[in-house]
Amino acid sequence: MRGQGEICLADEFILETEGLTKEFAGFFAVRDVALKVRRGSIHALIGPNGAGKTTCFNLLTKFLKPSAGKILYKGQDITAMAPADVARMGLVRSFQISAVFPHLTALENVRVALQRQHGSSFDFWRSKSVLNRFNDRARELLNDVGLSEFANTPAVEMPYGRKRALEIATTLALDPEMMLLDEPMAGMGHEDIDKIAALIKRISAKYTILMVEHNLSVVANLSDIITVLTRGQVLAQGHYSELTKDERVKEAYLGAGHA
Amino acid sequence: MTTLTDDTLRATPRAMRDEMIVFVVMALLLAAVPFTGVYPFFVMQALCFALLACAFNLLIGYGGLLSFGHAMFLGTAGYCSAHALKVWGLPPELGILVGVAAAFALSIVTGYISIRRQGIYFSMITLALSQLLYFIYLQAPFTHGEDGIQGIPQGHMFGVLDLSKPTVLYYVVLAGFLAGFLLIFRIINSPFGEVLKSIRENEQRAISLGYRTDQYKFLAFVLSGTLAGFAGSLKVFVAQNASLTDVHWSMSGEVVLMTLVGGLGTIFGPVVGAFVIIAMQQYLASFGQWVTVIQGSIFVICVLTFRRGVIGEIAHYFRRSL
Amino acid sequence: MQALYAQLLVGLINGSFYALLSLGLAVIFGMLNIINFAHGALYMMGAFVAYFLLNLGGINYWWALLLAPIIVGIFGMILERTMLQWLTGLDHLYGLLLTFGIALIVQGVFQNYFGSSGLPYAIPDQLKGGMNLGFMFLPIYRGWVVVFSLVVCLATWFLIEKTQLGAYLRAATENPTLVRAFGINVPRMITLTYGLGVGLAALAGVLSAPINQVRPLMGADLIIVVFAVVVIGGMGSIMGSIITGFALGVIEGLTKYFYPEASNTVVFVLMVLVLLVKPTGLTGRAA
Amino acid sequence: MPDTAIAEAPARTATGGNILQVRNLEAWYGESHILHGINFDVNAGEVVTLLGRNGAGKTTTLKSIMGIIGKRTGSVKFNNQEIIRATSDRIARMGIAFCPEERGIFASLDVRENLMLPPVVREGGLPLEQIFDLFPNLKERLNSQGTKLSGGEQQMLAIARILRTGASFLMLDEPTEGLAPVIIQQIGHTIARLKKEGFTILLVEQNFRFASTVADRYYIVEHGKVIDGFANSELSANMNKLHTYLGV
Amino acid sequence: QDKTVKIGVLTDNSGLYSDLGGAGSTLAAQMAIEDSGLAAKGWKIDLISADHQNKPDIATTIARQWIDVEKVDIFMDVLNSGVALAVNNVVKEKNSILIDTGAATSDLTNAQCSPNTIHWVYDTYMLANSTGQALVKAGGDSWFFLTADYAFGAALERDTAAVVQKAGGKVLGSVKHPLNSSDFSSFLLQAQASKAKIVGLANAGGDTTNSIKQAAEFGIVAGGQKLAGLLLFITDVHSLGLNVAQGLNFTETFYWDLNDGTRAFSKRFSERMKNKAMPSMVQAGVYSGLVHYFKALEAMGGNPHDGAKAVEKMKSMPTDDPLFGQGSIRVDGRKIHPAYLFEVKKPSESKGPWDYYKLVGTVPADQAFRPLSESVCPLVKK
Ligand SMILES: Nc1ncnc2c1ncn2[C@@H]1O[C@H](COP(=O)(O)OP(=O)(O)OP(=O)(O)O)[C@@H](O)[C@H]1O
Ligand SMILES: Nc1ncnc2c1ncn2[C@@H]1O[C@H](COP(=O)(O)OP(=O)(O)OP(=O)(O)O)[C@@H](O)[C@H]1O
Ligand SMILES: CC(C)C[C@H](N)C(=O)O
Ligand SMILES: [Mg+2]
Ligand SMILES: [Mg+2]
Repeated sequence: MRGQGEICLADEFILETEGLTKEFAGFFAVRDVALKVRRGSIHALIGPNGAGKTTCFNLLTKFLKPSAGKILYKGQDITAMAPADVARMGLVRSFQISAVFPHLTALENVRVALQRQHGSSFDFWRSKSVLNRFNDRARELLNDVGLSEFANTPAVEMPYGRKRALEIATTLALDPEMMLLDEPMAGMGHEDIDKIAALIKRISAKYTILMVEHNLSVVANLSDIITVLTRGQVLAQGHYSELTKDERVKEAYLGAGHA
Repeated sequence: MTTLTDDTLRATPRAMRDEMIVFVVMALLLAAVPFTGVYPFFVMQALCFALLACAFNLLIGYGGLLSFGHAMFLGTAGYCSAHALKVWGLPPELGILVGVAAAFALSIVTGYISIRRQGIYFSMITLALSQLLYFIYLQAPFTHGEDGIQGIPQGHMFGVLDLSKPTVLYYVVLAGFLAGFLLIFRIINSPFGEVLKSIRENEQRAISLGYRTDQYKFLAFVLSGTLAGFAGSLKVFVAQNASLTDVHWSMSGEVVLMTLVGGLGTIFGPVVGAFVIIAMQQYLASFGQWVTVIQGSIFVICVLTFRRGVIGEIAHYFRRSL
Repeated sequence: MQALYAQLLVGLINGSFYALLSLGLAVIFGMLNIINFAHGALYMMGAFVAYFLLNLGGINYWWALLLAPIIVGIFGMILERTMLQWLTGLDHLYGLLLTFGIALIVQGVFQNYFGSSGLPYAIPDQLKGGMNLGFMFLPIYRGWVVVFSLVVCLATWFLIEKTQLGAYLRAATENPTLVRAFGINVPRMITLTYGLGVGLAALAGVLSAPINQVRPLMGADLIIVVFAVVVIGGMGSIMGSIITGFALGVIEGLTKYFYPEASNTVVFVLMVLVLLVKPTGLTGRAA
Repeated sequence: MPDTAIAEAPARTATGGNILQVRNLEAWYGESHILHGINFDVNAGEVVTLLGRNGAGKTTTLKSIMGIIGKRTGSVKFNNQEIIRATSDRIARMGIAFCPEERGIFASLDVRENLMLPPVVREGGLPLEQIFDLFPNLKERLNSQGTKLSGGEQQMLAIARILRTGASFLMLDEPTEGLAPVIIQQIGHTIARLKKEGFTILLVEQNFRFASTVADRYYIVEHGKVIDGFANSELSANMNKLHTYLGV
Repeated sequence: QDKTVKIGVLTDNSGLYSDLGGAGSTLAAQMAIEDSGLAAKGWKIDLISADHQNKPDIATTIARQWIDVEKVDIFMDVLNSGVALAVNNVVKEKNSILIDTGAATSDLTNAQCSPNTIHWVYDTYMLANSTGQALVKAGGDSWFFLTADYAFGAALERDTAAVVQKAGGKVLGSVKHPLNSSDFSSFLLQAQASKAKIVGLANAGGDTTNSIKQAAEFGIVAGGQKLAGLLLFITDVHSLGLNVAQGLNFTETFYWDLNDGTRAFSKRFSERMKNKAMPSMVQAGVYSGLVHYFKALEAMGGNPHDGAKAVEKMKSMPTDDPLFGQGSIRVDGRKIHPAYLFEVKKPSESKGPWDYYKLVGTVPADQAFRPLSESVCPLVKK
């Protein structure tokens, strides 16, 4: 399937990188990566531990500064932007280690995200009851990720898997165009995995998703296209079925067990 | 860094109602002071510090930013108001305005420098800035160095309120305090306040949600600094002097103490804390040399036994947010 | 020009006190996460213990150099055991407040019994007198202070950064529960570490007794500057505070030469500049 | 800080004897009561897996055994010694090692120091070469700061460092989380080998597929209680149950 | 007539200056009350004391409260110039009384003089005048100043420099050091390099003792330069020890071993002090001031509770007490008495504890203080 991108129109790709490189004191965590993410697709980024997946995410969302290379988002060069501004353009991430506002309730967690978009977040002279108008939408989002009963629970008291779900709900609240999910299923129970997988599938109709995941069944079921990274470089790209046949991928990532 | 506040208590609509009730009770009690025989100057002074502590609390308790240089706003506003009143002969309301404006300007400058720093480094850069300012005030002629500006005229506010009458002064100060307090209360419970709290909780996450967190922290810093300045301007009328004490680092430390003793991140805590500390300074003064020992013991006991502060402990006991 | 050399040398001498004190503070902060406001009071106690040893027990300076840090260190460990240990896991602020309270109590008690103007402590005979260096008259005692504190600083640095014990300490700072679950008696280790930091303060106190008066408030005036040193060096960084300590002494020396009024302030100017350029101090790790 | 009063270790090769006995274990986080009476046994040389939904109390069980939960009651016997009151450093020195869920890599230590951190409690730990064979990534990154490692590398480090100590009873909390399939396979092999060498392993896993390749027995935890348990040989007969309990 | 009196001792109880005022001042006041014998004549005299922590704002708050709530009639001690000026304002506004025995600034009786205030013991003008002149006369004709960087230090330096120049000496330079420094080596090196014959210490308390001590260490005195402590108290000498302090010249208006009267008082005082210290001139001033105040009250037959009126009365009566001898209070509020130039004894000359000074000169009362002709005090009619 490589090369398909070249035939298509440039704006089919919502995100493109050229020669993206990140060096930590002589160690290349990401090296010369050219990534093209098609609008509306679920694109998986897989690879062995330490391959540079999270680093890639950090570069894309500007939490790290690239050593070299260029990032285009919706055709615009965002290489030099600040992280918050990238988020405002609709490119939003979740974290590998779960990131919630621990002492806010689930509802409030989601509301914080809703509030950003709808302004009024600098209004220090107004009562916060103006935020109540977000409650319905927030409940809806919590419901989507199966957290209805946790609406009034502080995030810190929620089980791990639920925190991941909450994080996704919060991210969705921003109504992003593209979501970067870093191991969204890590540490979840089976039921939750299925729920979240279904959720991702559902929302992918509206959003573009780039995700890192080690759970192969999830990757297999969800992703339209997969890029395999090793040692900071792209090793292969293609559909799951193709990649499982690729000896290099097997050796580097999947292991012998995967036929 | 663990959070300092008791976060098992969250603002729910019921909590807001509780807080309003307590506020009204507090306002009534304070309004009754002149009829009780309690010495009004003591209360006025405590009110000024209470406002300062509340402003400080806005930054630490809700923004997670521990400023170790809040005295600089108090002192700057104090000096500027004092100078305006005494040398330029401005009426009280304009004197206050001058002081508050100075604190506002100062908080913009210092906020711009310090806000990008995290945790303990933020504290330290605010401390360093306030020490620089201390040095400037020590050297600048208009502050009269160690002697301070003394004998400041109180004047007539709006041309009618004679501030040299203790009762009139008392109500003016009380009104100022209540206004400042309500503003802070509102800020905490505003959309802005919500964002601030979430930044305190997890700044990285807030950034990833698209918040330019520096701007929010900056606004919180400026609001806090300006309100602290307002406290400083009011204090000029009460103390009728402006001195280096108000810009010294130990004053910044005292504010931290007041807030902690009362209860960090509680709305009424700083007020109670300010009253406790000021009362301690006043009434322990007659214990002679043992003052510092007694004061020290109180801090030790506070930290070891009721760390949430007076109000924090009460709130925790009743499982209410106060 | 000669005067300038002299100022630099004198600066270095003061720097050794900053270095020793901030070193102890950095050890305590780095390992226990406590901002030890009582450091100044403990430094003062070191000097007083030396004074008592001499005047009540007839024990000379050299023994005091060994005994005072041990005695004050034990006092510190008692403090840690009875009070500070209850604060593990809480915000810095509580430790700061508690130690501030302790400092007030200790200073208050000493002031009650010994007044505030201070007691004399003589320079030991072996170190009396001075050398003419050409550009200045260097009291031998001051030269001794520089050399001795340099040695102590480097030894401490080695202990903490280069030994397994140091690794335990650093790890325990971050996650004491887990380190304990690896089989290390963390509470005891922490107590000993606090004792070490406090002992360093007391050592500085003994060193300074012959130079400064033995005064109850001798530490109170110093503590805030020493804090600044620790911050500039990068909170908790051992080497950072040693280098900054000595460097600050020299810079102060220069300031005293060119603009003496600002000599108490220059450290804060430095702090603002350093924090603006390097947000976590010269060698610090993220807060 | 050597603590000499250490209980005599079980002979590493002796399998079969009951090594850990948990009875009526209850535990609290502050006010909230999490474990409501956990009962189970582990025999020497076994791999036992705790399964259960998110929040069932698996991690809490391990932590309670390790002595790092503030309030706990009941009985935990290790080699017939009661350890419910013991402090965690004593427990560790009796030969129990713990690899926490959140990994617990130290930011202020480099990878080498992290690896060397846990003190050796007795002879017989894996030598460094073997550890590097298992986790080649670590060898490469030895001088990086601990928390600069990628998520998976941190997980490797967390496992690696307790293999060194010679503790013969390992508690691993979701060791495969965030690891690439190749590495998971390797860990599977490692566990098998450790078992052969006489280690006893108490495992908490969400990844049932992985657990089924290594475990001898399973216990199911729900709402702070062990509600069921069976051996690997009875697995197929119990698939239904597993489905209702865990949705596998 | 009302015969109740309340005395407030407002002092530094915990800080830098607590040895020379502090608890000793309170004791001195207590002794004055006991010695007055007024209780037997039906007077009821109360005494309270407080710590102003050297902070003008704390002091004014306490002062207001004392006047408004505690009904304090008279403030004693109030050392520290900044505090004194602030309290001076309050006392004037509320028509109370201040007898200041500790603050140095001569402004209290000059630009800031008040009908409610008496400055009892010493001031910067007098120190400069007496010590400065004496040293120049003794051949110390070139000076270098070490000055505490605040109003008090600056005033002391300015006044001393003027005296030195008037007497034909030269000022070669000066260096300002921050208040409460612990290290003076750099400043001393500069003083050394200046080659001035006299190094004038325009500072007080710990600053002075530390500079003296370190001067010895750096061989300043051994190198032939002489130190002049412009404001030194006996407690400072005590803490320095005679070894270091010997040979210093300075001015005080009271010394315990001056005559029978001072010795008798000081012995009684010292016995009641916790650390057996002899009284400083500040503490002695508290006693002396109160003695005179009580005389005025008796003369008025009761307490008018009117500060200006009582001060008026005090000014009209000559003063006489065993500690400061005979004297008077000028219209500007300046208490007039002789000043004594002392030199610190060598250890070999000292006969016992607290035997520290030998008298080397006396400035007569009429020459010791700023002449009224130079005064800008509005109370002085010209
Ligand atoms: N700040 C940093 N400094 C030095 N090295 C780093 C830093 N961040 C990451 N690395 C290194 O870069 C490599 C890539 O890390 P990254 O976190 O991107 O891996 P990953 O693909 O996300 O792996 P995993 O699946 O385990 O999460 C790793 O070897 C890691 O040690
Ligand atoms: N620090 C804590 N304070 C309060 N409650 C907690 C804390 N940690 C965990 N809990 C609660 O204890 C319960 C059991 O948690 P535990 O971590 O043992 O679950 P688990 O079975 O390990 O789940 P997972 O598979 O998600 O790791 C959960 O309901 C959780 O919310
Ligand atoms: C020594 C002190 C009692 C005088 C003080 N330095 C003052 O400012 O007046
Ligand atoms: Mg990763
Ligand atoms: Mg768990």
